Amino acid sequence: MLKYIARRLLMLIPVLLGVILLVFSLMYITPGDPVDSLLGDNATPEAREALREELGLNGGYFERFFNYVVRLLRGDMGICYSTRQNVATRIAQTFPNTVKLASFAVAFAVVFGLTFGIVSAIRQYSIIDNIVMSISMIGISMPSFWCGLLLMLLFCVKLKWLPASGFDSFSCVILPGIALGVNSAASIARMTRSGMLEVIRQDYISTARAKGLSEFKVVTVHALKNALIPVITTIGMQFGLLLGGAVLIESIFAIPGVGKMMVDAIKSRNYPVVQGGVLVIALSFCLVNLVVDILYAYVDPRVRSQYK
Amino acid sequence: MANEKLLEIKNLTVHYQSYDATVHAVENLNLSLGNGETLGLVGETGAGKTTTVKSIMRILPTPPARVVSGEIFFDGQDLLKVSEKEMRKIRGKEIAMIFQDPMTSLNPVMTVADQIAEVIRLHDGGSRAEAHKKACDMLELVGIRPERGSDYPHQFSGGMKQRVVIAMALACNPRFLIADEPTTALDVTIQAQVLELMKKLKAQYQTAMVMITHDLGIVAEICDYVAIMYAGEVVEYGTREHIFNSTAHPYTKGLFACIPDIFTEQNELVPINGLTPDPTDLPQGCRFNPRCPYATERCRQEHPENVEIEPGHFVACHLINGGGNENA
Amino acid sequence: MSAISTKPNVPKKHSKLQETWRRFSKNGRAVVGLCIVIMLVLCAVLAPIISPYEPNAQDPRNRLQGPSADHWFGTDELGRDILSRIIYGARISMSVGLIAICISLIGGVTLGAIAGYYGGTIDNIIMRCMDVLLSIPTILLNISIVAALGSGLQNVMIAIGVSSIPGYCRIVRASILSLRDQDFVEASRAAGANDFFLITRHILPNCLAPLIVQATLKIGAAILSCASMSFLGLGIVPPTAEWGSMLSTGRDFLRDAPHVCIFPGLAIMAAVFSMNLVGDGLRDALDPKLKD
Amino acid sequence: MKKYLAMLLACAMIFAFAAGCAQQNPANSDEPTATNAPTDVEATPVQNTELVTDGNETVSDKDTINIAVDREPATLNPGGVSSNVNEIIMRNVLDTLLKFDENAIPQANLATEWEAIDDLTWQFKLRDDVNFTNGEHFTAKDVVYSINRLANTTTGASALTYIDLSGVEAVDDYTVNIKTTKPYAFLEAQLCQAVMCIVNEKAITEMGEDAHGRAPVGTGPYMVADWTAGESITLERNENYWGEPAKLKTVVLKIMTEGTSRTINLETGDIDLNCRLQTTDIDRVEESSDMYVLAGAQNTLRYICFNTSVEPLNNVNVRKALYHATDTELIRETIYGVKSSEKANGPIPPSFQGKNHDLPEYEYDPAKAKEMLAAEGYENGFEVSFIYLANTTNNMFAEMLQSMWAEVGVTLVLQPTESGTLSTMLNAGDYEVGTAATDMKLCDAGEGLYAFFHSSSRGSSQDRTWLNDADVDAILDKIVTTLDAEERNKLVSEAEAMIHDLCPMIYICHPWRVYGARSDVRGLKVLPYDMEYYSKLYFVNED
Repeated sequence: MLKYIARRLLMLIPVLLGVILLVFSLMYITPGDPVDSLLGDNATPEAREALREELGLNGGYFERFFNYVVRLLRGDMGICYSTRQNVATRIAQTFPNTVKLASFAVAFAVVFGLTFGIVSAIRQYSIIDNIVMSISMIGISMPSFWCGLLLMLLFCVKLKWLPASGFDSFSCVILPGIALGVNSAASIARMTRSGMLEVIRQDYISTARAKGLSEFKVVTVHALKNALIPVITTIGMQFGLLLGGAVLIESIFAIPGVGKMMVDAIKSRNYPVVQGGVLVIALSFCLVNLVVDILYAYVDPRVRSQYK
Repeated sequence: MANEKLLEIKNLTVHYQSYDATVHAVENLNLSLGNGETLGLVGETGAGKTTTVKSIMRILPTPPARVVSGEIFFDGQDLLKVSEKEMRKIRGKEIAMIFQDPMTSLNPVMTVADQIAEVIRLHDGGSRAEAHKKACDMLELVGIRPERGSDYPHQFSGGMKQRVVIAMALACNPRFLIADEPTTALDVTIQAQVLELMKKLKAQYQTAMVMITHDLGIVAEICDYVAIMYAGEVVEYGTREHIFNSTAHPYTKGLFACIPDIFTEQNELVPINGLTPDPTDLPQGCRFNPRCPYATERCRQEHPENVEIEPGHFVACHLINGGGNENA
Repeated sequence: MSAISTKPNVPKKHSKLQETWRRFSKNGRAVVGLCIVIMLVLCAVLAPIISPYEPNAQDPRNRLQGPSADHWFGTDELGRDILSRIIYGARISMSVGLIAICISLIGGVTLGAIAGYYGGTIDNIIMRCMDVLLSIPTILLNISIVAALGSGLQNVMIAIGVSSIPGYCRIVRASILSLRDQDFVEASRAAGANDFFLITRHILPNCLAPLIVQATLKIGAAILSCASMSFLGLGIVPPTAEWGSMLSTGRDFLRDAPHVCIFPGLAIMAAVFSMNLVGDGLRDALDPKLKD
Repeated sequence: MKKYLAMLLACAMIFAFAAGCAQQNPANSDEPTATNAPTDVEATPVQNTELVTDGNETVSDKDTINIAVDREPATLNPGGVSSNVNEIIMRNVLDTLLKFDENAIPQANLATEWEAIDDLTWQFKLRDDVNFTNGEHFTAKDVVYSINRLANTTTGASALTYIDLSGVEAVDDYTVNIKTTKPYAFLEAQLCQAVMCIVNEKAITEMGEDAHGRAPVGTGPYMVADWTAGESITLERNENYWGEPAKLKTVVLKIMTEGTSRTINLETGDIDLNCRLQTTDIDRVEESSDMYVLAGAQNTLRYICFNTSVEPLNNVNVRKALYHATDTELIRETIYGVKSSEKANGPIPPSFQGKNHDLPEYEYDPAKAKEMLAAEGYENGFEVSFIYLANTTNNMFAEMLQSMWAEVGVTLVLQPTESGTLSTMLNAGDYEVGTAATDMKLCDAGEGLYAFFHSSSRGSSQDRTWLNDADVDAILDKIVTTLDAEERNKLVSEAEAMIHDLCPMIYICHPWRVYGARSDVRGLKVLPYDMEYYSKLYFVNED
């Protein structure tokens, strides 16, 4: 198993390098110059030149890319143009918020997704199954930002139960988490349902029934364990998608997360923050996928024996 | 009490209600079985064999399947009237079942010992360790090294998996075992080992058994009584000797004609022409008449009754009841 | 267990279409989806005729009015009629959806075909590039591309098109790998067919079904990405009526005039919803075993 | 059949929910529109910069106030990237030598008296009883260090354009000389700027720039106790403050970028003071009994600027025609709100000295505009691009302008741009029509006009019109060098008239700063420049 993990980690390197190259080039060809947005008021040309030098904006593409990568290897992601803090601390401040938001959303999605999926699989072709499937279809197509706005309208503006912005207390995470989690809950529900339907038809389920197990036990112990295996991969993928979706939800609920920081950084041409942010997000995305694959092997004995 | 029937099925009728048609899977079937006896249930696919045994265990998939009428007395108790909770106590304890395809009848994500221990703990109680130990004993009984108990199903061959299924079925030494074509999915050599094992265990535990098969060789080797099913009905019932030596019903004869006989020089087997009837609209009168070489007008009109042509040997065919069996 | 037919189902085009339509029309949900899609396309095409007002006609005096008799969906922050803007918005969304899909189909299929067919280092390089694209969340990728190329309709289309190339590339590569060493491919290669002919004539038709399904589902996703980008203020340049930007401007008036936000959101959802329904319907109709 | 039923049921639920929200809304709020029914536009809006009370209130012992600000400062070091929130906090934590009073006249602060000993050098006498929060004693050395330090900060260097660093020296512990490169009438105003706050060398060297930026050591009434990124900044009272001690012990500045949530938190009482009440919520706050609104003019001006160096905008008649084609009052009323802005005519805010109050008005008259354009040979109009910072208000602003100018045949191509690119294009003059809201920081009309319209300031971030007119330059040069205020003001109003005739800009309005406050908050006074004295705030008991 360790050999497999090592190999997967090694394969990460080229991908991350590719990510850095792609984002660096995109930022390089972006018009507009961050110095201007910084030196707003009547900056003299020399001050402008001095700042360009300090931020390392002179020099050709390869030169800048080369010393960016060299500094990166030493763990220095460069400094954020506006606050002059180094990017690592900026990300360290904001990344936990996005992770908190994404994990709440995943938890919400898994809990609701699984329950709805299982219920509609057991009660197939009943009215409940149809309603759940229609709602999950709507859930998938509902834009997360619009859903966020509706929730904010209902719970913050009209009913004033939950705070509309900020991120200090737990109650601030609920609404954005749900808004972010709706899409994933819907797709997990559909995935669980088709997984369960697939499993319930298997012979070992009738064996289990023939053993005299109660319907509840048959479903929870035997059917669910087998149906969950494909669902784990979707949960892993959902976590990755959530990192992307968080960008929108954070800008609605004004959550100081990586997504919002990235959008502002792209707008104000804050290159190091963009590059650092995308790198961290891509890295966590790949790590989550790796964890999911390992989990997959752990849960499914057939796969585990291949890796032993 | 000795010849008191352990199992008695009285004109059982089961239909499958699909979207636009009803499938008459089983039509008022009558069967009975004594303690320790083995009944062979023979018939082509779609004759309703699996539906019958599943209705005994009451694990028919309820939305489409429906038991229209009939009673199933087991040990004097009508299983169809019993509450679900009560039924669960019987399943696995009193009646056990072995399924056809060993490849898929074991849960792939649970160790073999756990799956056996599960049924033991369910019915005989005891701690987890005791159940586990008993499960290993069962594995040893069926010829599998106990330490392999912690392996997963995918690490066993087809034959070994069937042994595990048998071990699981007999874990709570049930009084009645249903085997739904246990060896069809196995190749011949493994088949012989598994049958040998079942015969040994049957003798050791005095378990009554219903063996579903379409392989007459197995019937000859292991069954005391034989019931020939066709299109949801028992057309001929009798002891092994009756069926093999004094075959009466044309369909049974047709079945035997399909097997190459080692002693006679035959260059061509005589197949029964045609296919089993469409269960949604069964033919009038005797169900076999479209394919029966001796079908008369009466066969096409009137449904034949079950007649005891000799003690313990019943046949449902006008030919036999009406005229003599000159062209048997 | 039905024997897996080695004979490829290279069908007569005609009957396959009919058969697909027969199975598709039996599926109730898919038909509902198709009706909504047709309605949206009609909206887009006949916008000038059916929209009650000029989309950019401003009337600041009575702005932010709730839904009323003469303005069914009410008016927005500059007094423009929301219903007409949604109808015109359909044009943007539909065209973005379709053209972005074409870009990603062309890109994805060619890359997938090359990677799948030739394998070896090319395959490795292409797949690593796809991994790179896939490991960056699509929304961030789209934003960076638009920031680099500048906002505006056709840059948005390019961004969405490029960022969904990996999806198609993987499907085509997977089906090519499975078909490449099938007998009929060997046979036609033996008959002297060159690679291009082989790929276009034999291999691609066989992975048509998953591609069509993925395309319909992805149109919905493209509409959603376009809306999200203009929601962040990076997509379509005002004053063109686009659902995402309407939703974003409506945000400031959420309290007093929620209808400014609600109706564009509903329009986005309806479009994506119907596309998903059609996609699901097609998947069941085209190839039942594709049901994930 | 069941499938259809379930589908329709689900859709119906969603529509019902959506319609419910839309319907329910008009019912409960009495007027459907955000800003109330359009009052007759001409009525001059009434400014209420301070709450007048009947005086017999008892001071409550509540000692913490929650204030909502609309953005998070990047750093609190003088010379860092600045926004108005930065400057407000800096002025409450650090001190400058001089300080503006209510009508923007520099008054004593850390410096007690000062005088120009010759036309290039000023001498300041400093207070001798001031200490920094880290215990260091405040001396002239700190003044010299603070000014020299600005030379190598991101935005500080530009504040030293007129200061000759070699001439900044400490005569003794409590007197300091500051020399200017040429006679400069606005040094006093410059020393009131937040960038000129006095910091302590020992503190900065020990803590390092970054750490100091997040918890500056100063001499002000408050000091930064805690700063949680993205959430809040907490200020504690500086117990040994040299001046009148602050009334409240703790001030919590909560960062809320969304206008709607600032108002909601004000209503629920989570915050006591909302420093940026959005225009759409003014009526709601005014009507409720437990909140009140304060609004006052600022030194900011919202305008549309022509790049006078570009075809066809270099033709003054074309510019005048476009001014006539713009209904500035409708824009002001729709976007900036009648109750939170004031009509503008001319670049100088009305409260400033030297403002010329009888400038001719370019009234809204599309027919006249069309005529003038035809006279200039543009009868079928022309196309011109409009560049602005991309946000929802500006989008609305741009779309209104576009439809107004379309009526006179001028096609306006909208170019919403990000802050990064916008400054580059504006500074490089690579635009035709633009919009911005710059403010006259030094609160002195003369300096403002110089920075806006003098040909030498082209390319700077203040000059948006690229005006290049000899006699305008001449009068502006004279203004900057005349030290006598009286004469300077006369020149200023004369210059404003001359510039107004060249019509380089369309003046939309002077946006006001609008505050929403809980009914028990007292001591808030709206000042014409970005300055809030938290030390004066206190609570009263409500009977």
